[in-house]
Parts: sequence; C-alpha cells; structure tokens
Amino acid sequence: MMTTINAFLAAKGIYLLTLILLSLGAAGIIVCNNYMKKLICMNVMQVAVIFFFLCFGQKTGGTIPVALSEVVKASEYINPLPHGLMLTAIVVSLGTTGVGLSLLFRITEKYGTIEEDDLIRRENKTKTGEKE
Amino acid sequence: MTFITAIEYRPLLAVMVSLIASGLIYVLGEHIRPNAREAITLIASALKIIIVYSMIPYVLEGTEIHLELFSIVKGVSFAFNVDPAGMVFACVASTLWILTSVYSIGYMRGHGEQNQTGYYAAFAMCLSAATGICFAANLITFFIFYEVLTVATYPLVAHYRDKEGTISGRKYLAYTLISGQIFFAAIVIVYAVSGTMEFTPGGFLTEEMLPMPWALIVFFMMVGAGMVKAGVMPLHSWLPAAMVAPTPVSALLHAVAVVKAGAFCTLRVVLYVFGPTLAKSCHGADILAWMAVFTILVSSLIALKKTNLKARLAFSTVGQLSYIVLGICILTPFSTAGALYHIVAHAFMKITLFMAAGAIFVTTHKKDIREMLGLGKRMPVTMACFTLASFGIAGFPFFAGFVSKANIIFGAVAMGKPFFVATLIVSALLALAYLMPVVLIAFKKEVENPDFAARGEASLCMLVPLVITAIISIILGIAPNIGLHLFDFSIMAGNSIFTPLM
Amino acid sequence: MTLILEAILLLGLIGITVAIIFGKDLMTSVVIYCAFSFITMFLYIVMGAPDVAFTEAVIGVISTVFFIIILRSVNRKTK
Amino acid sequence: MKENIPVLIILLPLCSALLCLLLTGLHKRLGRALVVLATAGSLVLSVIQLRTVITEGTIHYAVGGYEPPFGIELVIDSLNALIIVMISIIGFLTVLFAENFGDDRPVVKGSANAILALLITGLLGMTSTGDMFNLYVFLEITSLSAYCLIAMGGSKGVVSAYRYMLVGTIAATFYLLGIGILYSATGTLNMGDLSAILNKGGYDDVMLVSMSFLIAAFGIKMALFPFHGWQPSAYTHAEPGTRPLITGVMGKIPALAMFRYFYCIYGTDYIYVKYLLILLGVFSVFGMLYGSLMAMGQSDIRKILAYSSVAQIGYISLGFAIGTPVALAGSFLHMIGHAFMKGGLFFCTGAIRFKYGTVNIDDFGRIYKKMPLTCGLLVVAALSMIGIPPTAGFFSKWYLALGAAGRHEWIYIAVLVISSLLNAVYFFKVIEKVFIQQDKGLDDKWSKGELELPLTIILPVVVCFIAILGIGIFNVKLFDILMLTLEGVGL
Amino acid sequence: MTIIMLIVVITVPFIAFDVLPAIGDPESPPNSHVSDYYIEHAIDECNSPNMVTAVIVDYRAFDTMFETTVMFLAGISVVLIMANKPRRRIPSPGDFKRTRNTGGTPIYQTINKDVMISTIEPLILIYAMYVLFHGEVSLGGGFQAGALIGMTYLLDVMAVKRDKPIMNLTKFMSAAIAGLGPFIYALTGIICFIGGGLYLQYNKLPFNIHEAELHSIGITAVEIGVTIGVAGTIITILNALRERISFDDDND
Repeated sequence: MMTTINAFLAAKGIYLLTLILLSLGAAGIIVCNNYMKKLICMNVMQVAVIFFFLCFGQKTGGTIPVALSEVVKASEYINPLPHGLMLTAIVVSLGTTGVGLSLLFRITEKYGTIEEDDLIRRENKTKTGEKE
Repeated sequence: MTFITAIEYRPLLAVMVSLIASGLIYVLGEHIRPNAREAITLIASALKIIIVYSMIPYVLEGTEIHLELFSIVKGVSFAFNVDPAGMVFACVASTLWILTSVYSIGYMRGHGEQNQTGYYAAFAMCLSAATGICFAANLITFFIFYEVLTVATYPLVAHYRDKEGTISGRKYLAYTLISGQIFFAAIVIVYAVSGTMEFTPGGFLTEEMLPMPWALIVFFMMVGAGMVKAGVMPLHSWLPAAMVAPTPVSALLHAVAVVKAGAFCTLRVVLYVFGPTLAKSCHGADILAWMAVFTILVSSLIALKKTNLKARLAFSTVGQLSYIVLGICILTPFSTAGALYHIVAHAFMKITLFMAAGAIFVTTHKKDIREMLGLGKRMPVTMACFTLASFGIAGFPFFAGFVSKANIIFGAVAMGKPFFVATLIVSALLALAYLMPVVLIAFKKEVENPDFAARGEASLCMLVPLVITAIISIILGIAPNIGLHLFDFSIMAGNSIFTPLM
Repeated sequence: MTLILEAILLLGLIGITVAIIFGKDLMTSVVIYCAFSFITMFLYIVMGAPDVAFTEAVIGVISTVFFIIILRSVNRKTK
Repeated sequence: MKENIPVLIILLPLCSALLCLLLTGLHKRLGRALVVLATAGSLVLSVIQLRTVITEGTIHYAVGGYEPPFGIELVIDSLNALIIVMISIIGFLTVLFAENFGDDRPVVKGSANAILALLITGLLGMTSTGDMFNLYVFLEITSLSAYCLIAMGGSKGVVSAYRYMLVGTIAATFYLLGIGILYSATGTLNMGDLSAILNKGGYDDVMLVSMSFLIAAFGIKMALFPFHGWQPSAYTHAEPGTRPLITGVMGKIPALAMFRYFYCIYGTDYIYVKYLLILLGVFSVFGMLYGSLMAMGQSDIRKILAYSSVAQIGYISLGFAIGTPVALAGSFLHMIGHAFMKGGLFFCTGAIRFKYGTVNIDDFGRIYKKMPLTCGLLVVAALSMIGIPPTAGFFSKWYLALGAAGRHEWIYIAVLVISSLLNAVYFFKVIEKVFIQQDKGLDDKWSKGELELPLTIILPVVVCFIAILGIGIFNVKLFDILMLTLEGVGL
Repeated sequence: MTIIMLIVVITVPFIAFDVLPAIGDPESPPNSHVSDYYIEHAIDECNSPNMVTAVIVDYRAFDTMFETTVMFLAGISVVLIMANKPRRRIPSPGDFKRTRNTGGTPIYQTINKDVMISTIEPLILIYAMYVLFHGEVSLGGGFQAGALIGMTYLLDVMAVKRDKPIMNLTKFMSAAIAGLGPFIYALTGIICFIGGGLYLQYNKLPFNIHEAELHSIGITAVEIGVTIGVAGTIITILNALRERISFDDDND
C-alpha cells in the first residue's frame, strides 16, 4: 500500500499537485477581480514553479548539498543545480512583487479602487480628460 | 569621370538627374525663390533629354547598354538595360517633361496655385520613376520604379488638398496599390517557378513552369497592374476621377508618364515575360484583347455624353490606351510596333489637347463644352492646335495617329481578326464624333459670344509648348522616323520579339 | 515517506490558495499568504533545499510586510 | 581584451546603470552622460564584434572559464551579432531621445536613465546568451524595466503596466515550466548541449509539451496574436521618451529566442513539427489581419502604431511558420527593418508630441510645413510598413513571400498582400492628415534656435530615415550575413 | 469554470505524455548529466563545500550578477514609480479615508525599544555577517545576509518613531548604494580581465596566491556585492513606500 502510494507520487502525484497549484495561481490571476489578490496569486504561481524545479532535483538517499568530507560521491548529495536556479527565481519574484505593490499603490491613489470592474468603469469615465 | 562618360551609366544618370532634382526641390524649395526652383526643374529636364538622346545612336546600332549595379534581392541585381522599346517610351517622357515643365510654370503662375514646391518635386520624381520603368532590366527593378511612380503621383492627384482631391487621391491609391500588391505576389510566383526575372524578348516563361490554370491566373495578376494604370475597363474609374488635379498633372497622367507606364507594363509582361507563345496558349492575350475592344467602344460612347471638356478627354484617353493594349495582344510584329508607336503618337496628341484645355481654363475659367461657343475667336491659335490634335486622335492620314493605327490594323488583318479591324475603324469615327463638336462649337461663326469678344491667348509659357506638340504630332505623321527614329525603334522592338519565333 | 509529507503539504498549499482566491477580506488573504510562505519554507526543507528555504523564510517576512504596508491604503473588503 | 567583447557589450550599459544614480547625486547631468557614453561604447563594440563574427565565425564565450555545459556560455553567431548591433543603435538613439521627456528631479532622471540602460542590458543579454536559465534572468530584467518604463507614462500607464506585469509573469512562469521540462528530460541548461541531446531522438513528447509552453511564453512576450492583450495599451501609454525602444525592439527579442528554440535547438526532425508550424502560421495569419483591422479604427497615433505592431509581429512569426532559410532570413530582415520603422515612427510621434503636445492624428493638419524632416521620416517609415520599394519593408516581405512560394503556401502570400493593403489604408490615413488636412494652428512648444527640433531628436530621426532606406537598398548584404547562420537551419 | 479549465489545460499534457522523470531517481537525467560535475568538483575547483553557493556564485556567477541587478532594478523601479507627484484622484469615494484609520495601537508603542535596539538588532546583524562570510561552507550566502540586514532596518523603523531610525537614509542614497553592490560584483569580474582571464574567472584574479584561495576571495567579494545590493534594495523599497504612506499612525 505504502509503496504503491509512494510510486504513484514519485511518478505523477507530486507533479500533479504542483501543477494544480500552478494552474490555481494562473486561474487566480485571471478570475480574481481584486488586483491585490491577483498579485498574491502571481506569487503562488511562482512558488509552484519553484516546487516543480525542486521536485526533480530530489534524490532518494541524498543529503543536503553541503559537503561533509573532502571526498564526495555524486549519489550522496541532492542535486544543487535546481537550488541555485530557484534562488534566482525567488529573488526575481520578490522584485516583481515589490514593483507590483508600488504599481498597486499608484492605482489606488489615482482611482481609489483596486477592483478591476470598478477600475475599468472609472477608466472609461476619464477617457477624455487624459493627461499623459 | 568614367561614371559620366561611360555609356553603361547613361540609364542610371537619366534616372538620377530627375531624382536629384526632386530632392533638391523638396529640400530647398521653400527657401529659394520660385525662379530658382523652376530653374532646377528646367535644367534637370534639359539634362535628361541630352542623356536620353545620346543613347539613341547606340541603340540604333543594336548595341546592348546593360548596367548591373548591385544585388537588389538575393540572386537578382538592380539592373538597367536599354532596348528599343524602352527607348521609345524614354524619348517620349523626357521630351514631354521639358514641354510640360514650361507649360506648368505658365499654368501654375497664371492660376496662382498653392504647394508648388511639392508639385515640382513630385513631378520630377514621377519622371524619374518613368525613366526607370523604361530602362529596367528585370521585373524587380521594374516593380520598384512602378511603385515609386504610384506613390509619387499620389500628391499630384490630391494636389488641391480639398475634399474632392482627397477622394480621388484615395481612389487612385486604392486601384494602384491593390493591383501593385497583386503584381508583387505574381512576381514572387514567377521568380519561384522560373528562377529568373530578366526581361527577355519573347518571354522566359514556358508552359512547363506554369501549367494552364496557373498561367492564366498569374497572367492576369501581372497584367492587372498594367490594366489599372492604363485604364482598361473595368479598372479605369480612377482616371476620370483624377481629373480634379491641375491640368499639367492631367497631362502627366494621360500623356507623359502614368498611363503610358501602365501600357508599357502590359507590353513588358505580355511580350517580355510571358512571350507570345505562352500568352496565346493560355488565352490571356485573347481575353485581354477582347477587354481592350470593349473598352475602346464603351469609353468612346461615354465620352460622347460628357460635357466637361477634361472628362471627355479622359475617356478618350481610356479608349486610346486600349489601342496600345489591343496592339500588344494581337501578337504580331506589326501590331506591336504600332502599339509602341501609339505611345508616342498618343502622347503628343493628347498632351496638345490637355494643354489646350488647360489654357482655356486659365484664360476663361470655362470647363464645360457648352459654354465654349465662339471660343475660336478669342483663342484662335489654341483652338487650331486643338483641332489638329483632334484629327490626329481620330487617325486621319498624315497625322501621327494614323501611322500607329494603320500598323495595328495590319497586324489584325495578318492575324485574321476582322472584328478588331472593324472596332478600330468604328472607334475612329466615334473619336471624330466626340472631339469635332468642340471644334465646331468653338468656331461657330454665326454666334457672337460676349465673353470671347476680345482676342486673348494664354501666356507664352503655355502657348509655345502647345504649338510645339501640335506641330510635332503632324511631323510625326508625315515622317514617322524623323529625328529620333522612334518608328525604327518600334519596328526593332517588334522584330526582336517575334524573330526568334519565326 | 518524504513524498507523502510533501503531498500533504502541497494539498495544504492548494487549500490556502483556494482560500485566498475566494476570501472576502484582503487582510485575511495576506495573513494566509504569510502562512503559505511558511509552509512553503517547510516544504523546501523537506525537499532537501535548505538554502532555498532560508531565502524563502526571509523573503516571506519581507514581502508580507510590503503587502501590509500597501494594504493600509487599500480598501480591505472585496467582493 | 578582444576576446572579452561579447561580455563587455552587456557590461557597459549594466555598469553605467549601476553607477548612474550615484553620479546623478554628485552632479545632475553626470549620470546621464555616463549612460550615453556606455551605450555609445557598446554600439562601437557591437560593430567590431559583427566584423569579427563575419570574418572568423561564431564566437563562444565561456563566462568564468567553465566549459559548457557546466558554465554559462555566450554564443554570438552572425544573426545574434546583427541583432545586437540593431539593439545598440536603437538603444543609443533612445537614450539620446529620452532626454527631452519626463520631469527633471534628479531621483527621477537618474533612475529613469538607469532603467533605460538596464532595459538595453537585458535585451543585449537575451540576444547573446547561450544558456536557457540565463535567458530567463535577462527576460526578467527586460520585463521589469519595461513595466517600470510603461508605468512612468501617467496613470493609465500604471494600469497598463500592472496588467502587463501580471501577464508577463505568467509568461515568465510558463517559460520556466518549459525549460524545467527540458532540463528534467536532458539534465542540461546549455542550448548547444541540449540541441545535441535532443537530436539523438526519442524526445518527441518532451519537445511537444515544452514547445507549447514556450510558444505561449514567448507569444505573450512578443505579443503574438492571441496573446497580445496587454500590448496595445502598454505601447500606447509607455513613457514617451523610451517608447521607440520598447515598441521597436522589445517585442522582437523574444521572437529571436523563440526562433532559437524552434530551429536551432529543436531542429525540424521531430514528428510534431508540422503541427506546431501550422499553429504558428494560424496565429500569424490572424494576427496580421486582426492587428491591421484594429489599427484602422483608431485615431490616436500611438494606438494605430501599437495595433500595427501586432500585425508586424505576425509577419515575423509567419517567417518562422514557413521555416525555409529564405523565409527565416525574411523574418529577421523584417525584425531589423521593423525596429527602425516602428522606432522611427515613435520618434516622429514623440517629436510631434514634444513640439505640439498632441498625439491625435486629427490635429496633425499640415504639420509637414513646420517639421519637414520628421514628416519625411514619417512618410518613409509608413511606406516601409506598407511594403513599397525601395524601403526595408518591401524586401523583407519579398523574402517571406519567396519562402512561402517555395513551400507552396499560397495562402500566406495572399495574407501578406491583404495585410499590406490594410496597412496602406491606415498609414495613408495618417499621411493624408499630415499633408492634406487643414492646419489646426497648434502652438509651438519649442521655438528656440534655427532647427525644427533639438539635436537629440533630430539625430534619431535622421538615422532611422537613413537606416530604413539603407536596409532596403543594401538588403542583400544583410541577407548574406544572416545566411551565414541560417544556411543549414530550417526546413 | 475558468479555474477548472486552466487546471485541465495545464495538467493534461503532463498526464498524457510521460515526459517527467520519477522523483528521487538518482539516475534521472537532471540528477546525473551536469549536476554530478558540480557535486564532485565544488570543493577542489571552487574551494566551497556548500555546493549551492558554488553553483550560484561560481559556476553560474553570471546569473547571480543579473539576479542582484534585478533586485537593484526593482528598487529603483519602486522609487521611480513612487516618485511621481501625487495627482488629483479622479473619484473621491469615502472608503479610501475610512480604511486609513483602522485604529489600534501604533506598532512602535507595542515594542520594547530597548530590547529591540540593543539586543535583537545586533544579534541579527551578527548573524547576517556570519551568513555572509561563511556562505561557502554552510547555508546561506550574500542574498540571505542582505535580506537579514534589510530586515534589521525594517525592525529599526518599526521600533523607533518614523523618520528617526538609526541609519536615516534617503531613498535616493539607499538606491545609489544598492547600485554599488552589483557594481562590486561586476568589478570583481572585470578585475579578472587584468589577469588575462575571462569574465568572472576567479582563478585569474591578479593576486599572487593559490588558485583555491583566489576562488574564496572572488566568492567573498561577490557575496559582499550581493549583500550590499540586496540590503540596499530592501531599504530603498521600504523608504519609498514609507515616504508615500504613513507607516505608523502617528500623525493622527
């Protein structure tokens, strides 16, 4: 029983869950009406793709990639490459979040709302008096 | 210095002269006096005449003047090639440019027109493009100049910047750009199937390259561009609409460059790309000939009904241009020579008519034929020239029109097409029917029109070119070969195409 | 065994995401998102990526603070 | 030093951006001067690099001295080198041009220049890198700076930037997903190595799945038809000084990256290639028609140009969909030509806005009398967009059509023709307004000096004018350079 | 509905095609092709037992440089976006005002300043230094250290009244400093040119010591750059946000 579950998870299960998380994030960006939520969903999506990378970096029986002795065997350590890549990805996501939040603030300041439908209504109202 | 003296560079020089003039006029035009600006035009046109004429002896000898500059697209160079057919058109265009320029100066000043700088610049650009069309050695070079001509004519058509001008400008663009783009697609197909684009007398396409339905489609895709510019029905309607432009522009459109470029395009496509054999076997030439016949008859009938003088002349042009197309499509050496010579003949005759119409408009502000009663009293010289040119259009013997029409008729007879012969004769009568009333009204003796009591011709600038063209059109009728050997060129072109097939 | 733990944590994350999407109060969403970060960090450790987890821990805090700063000027309620 | 040119080209704008704020703090104009110098230096180096590549062949630069696939590698072939020159030129011109716009506080000026330089860095990096993940990092640099520059264009710009950011992040995530799949199947991140492994065979499914994500990702970034939603408003409201770079170049580089994946990495041997090509072809065809049709209905010149970009990107991806070397060369010629056309048109728009403060074409009546130079460029660029010879646009269209004819894709030729006619409709509308409509009598906001505009605006305008005609007339030279790379690529 | 559709669209390809390796398989391509090289050579080539550090600041140092640049870019983006002078708001709904006065005790009053400033902050800073300088042997590295320093600043701002933190940096200054970090990084790479190396080739640094030591020096220099960049950026973003929004409610 346990081994079947394990095998299923290893082959498909974890990937499936990660991808569902990713699609939830993407869907959140599309269906949410609130810009703040869209931003949070964007973060969720990025986290999901980080999981995706880390998933196939795992190694059964491997330890964390800090060398314990001078002589190392590759099979003893978890693959460090996805970790390196994902560190970069996390940093990028923080940067994007920061920019997104400041944009969000400007939107609130100008339109007084961060709901998409309200915003579109107000945008249309001010079409004529636009100042670039 | 070899650049100036070497014979190969002459076609390039001929193109560049007016191109540089155009640039100079556009850049300097607003900053220098009008006299200086027009001097540029005149100097350039004189230079162009010299350059073009200087090539005549070489072409007569049969020397190939061939210039390959650089590859314009991969595998095809930007090349000029001076052959008799191109020479005919080039001579006409360059000769008429200087006359039109002189006339324009008189007309524009007499009329106090706006935007003269743009006008002269665009005019020079058109001539550049027309010369390029004459001397282009391959389809892509040809197409480049063809499109430049399209774009450069647009500001001329929309010259008055008013609603009417805008609309006719749009109409012009719609017709020419659409046909131009289709032409482009056809060139691509031709290049893809044949791997060459050099104009060859007798054509380079064969039936193996383009099987039957494709051949006909591509034929009309290519000829369509020529048909639009040459105003073959049903693609003619931009031409009468373009009448809103000033008269020198009409002269340019109808006589010097634009519609002739269309006719020339048809010539190149039918005889130099497809060749008589393929054009015949795919039935393209036949269909086109019948369309030309239809155009000749219908446009003459329409012209009968028009009371605006310029509109009447415009429909006359539509009909006359179809003579050229018909001559090409009969596919005999005689008719081809006749068609080419008709480019010359029609140019001189029609430009006389237009210049006369313009002179009348500038001096008396009359456009409608019915108001011209007794005009002959006031402007006898103008009206005399008008009369001469009318005879020419109708194809009277000893006028330029006769020579070309006779040749086309010979060709039609040789091919055994009695209906074409009949058409040509009927249309000559119709031409008389729509042009003679103008003459008759103008010279009607019994009526005294108070408007035209005093004698008063247009300014000399306008009158002189008018008289010159009228005289030339008679001279060309009596001695077709005089001076420039244009008739010889036409015959040479016809022979070069058909001799290999004999 | 780790895989099952991962699966459970991932399911938790999915639940949180659904809660964020359908929540009515932005403050709640942001606070839940903080929890999301925390679970994520835990998950990274389970996956054997302590460096990433460390980073996520720090970033989780910082981005939550950013969110809350912005939230003060935004209407908390949402449809 | 010569071997370090590829990395120096990227480093110069980067370092100038990093130091820009500090120097702006010391003196107001110092930071900007540095950015101008750095972009100029990068331009010079890129030309040198192009010459080197043509004579000596592809450059491989292993950053850090680690041989690929272990380290990051920069690969400069003739195609890249050419595109890098293009980016450097437009980047340099835009840096000059941007001087005239935006407010004058040192914080704003300094950061804006820094961000512009970073955008150039990102674009250069995306072009030259040979590593999948490195491409992602550069993609993010490009996108983040673009978000910011778009957001600077006023309150509508902020909203457009926010929407672009959400969509752009989806694209970046999809890109990560795509390369994640590739990495998981092959274990490498280096493009050359990846290509070698994939072409051993047996990776058809991997290629299909990853390519669908990559098409979506790059499609969003380059505003390919069904993914173009963010583009019109973003291009419209971007900061006016930097718009030429954003509109002219930013959409092209993802297209180049897509080409890399499609042809250089995946090759054309796997079984799904023809479906993907058809998919791409459908996208391009609809994009060309849709973009042109939408542009016809607009009266704001920025919107017209933005929608026309949707159509023009269609031309580029059409070349990819045809896939023969000639068509690909046509695509890249169009990429280079269009950068100058669209950049040039936005230089014109910016100049008119600078002088008269309007972007509505109904106000453009007869401005050709007051700004002959700008209007000259406007006309030439518009003709080039339509594809009238001898401008650049005609020749790229020629190669595209030739490629299509070579593969008997007649429908693509028909669409090319229709699309150029639609282009003609709205560009002649603009030309008509400029030349024919009555003068609105707007007041001139800049009437100092003899010239019609400040020198920093005139220079870009003149360069674009020359470039459009030059690329047109001497297209065979570019074609030959492109063919050095494209010869064996494609169908 | 959209949610379900998206889930289906994204997940189906993975179920339909068997493209991903099994998790935890040591022989799978991602775990064997390139990464084995990193694991086996990290110590002797880079002198860095922490393989992740070796990967990010040595093998793939170019990536990390631009990652730091992204942080800097985010910082100045926020500055730039927030630098626009507030314009008239188009609508004036009451809700905007209402939400600002959410009430409650200001944060700085709930925190024991003495403990905060004299105990916690120094501890965090020391830990940050540890993380920074021992990034190559243990967990962490420049990025984490920078983030920790940024957090210290954050705590400091929270603890004392606004406008009076210990290091009172303007957003302009902090952004300029944030730019210095990546610049140090880039400069480290450029110095390698002098020794005749390629960009970021640490063993060609122009110092006359053992190669492995050179790698340590290079890594440390780079980590310092990353730290400065990240710390500067976080401070910049905080400052920029703070300038426009009342961080505490002390103006009431």
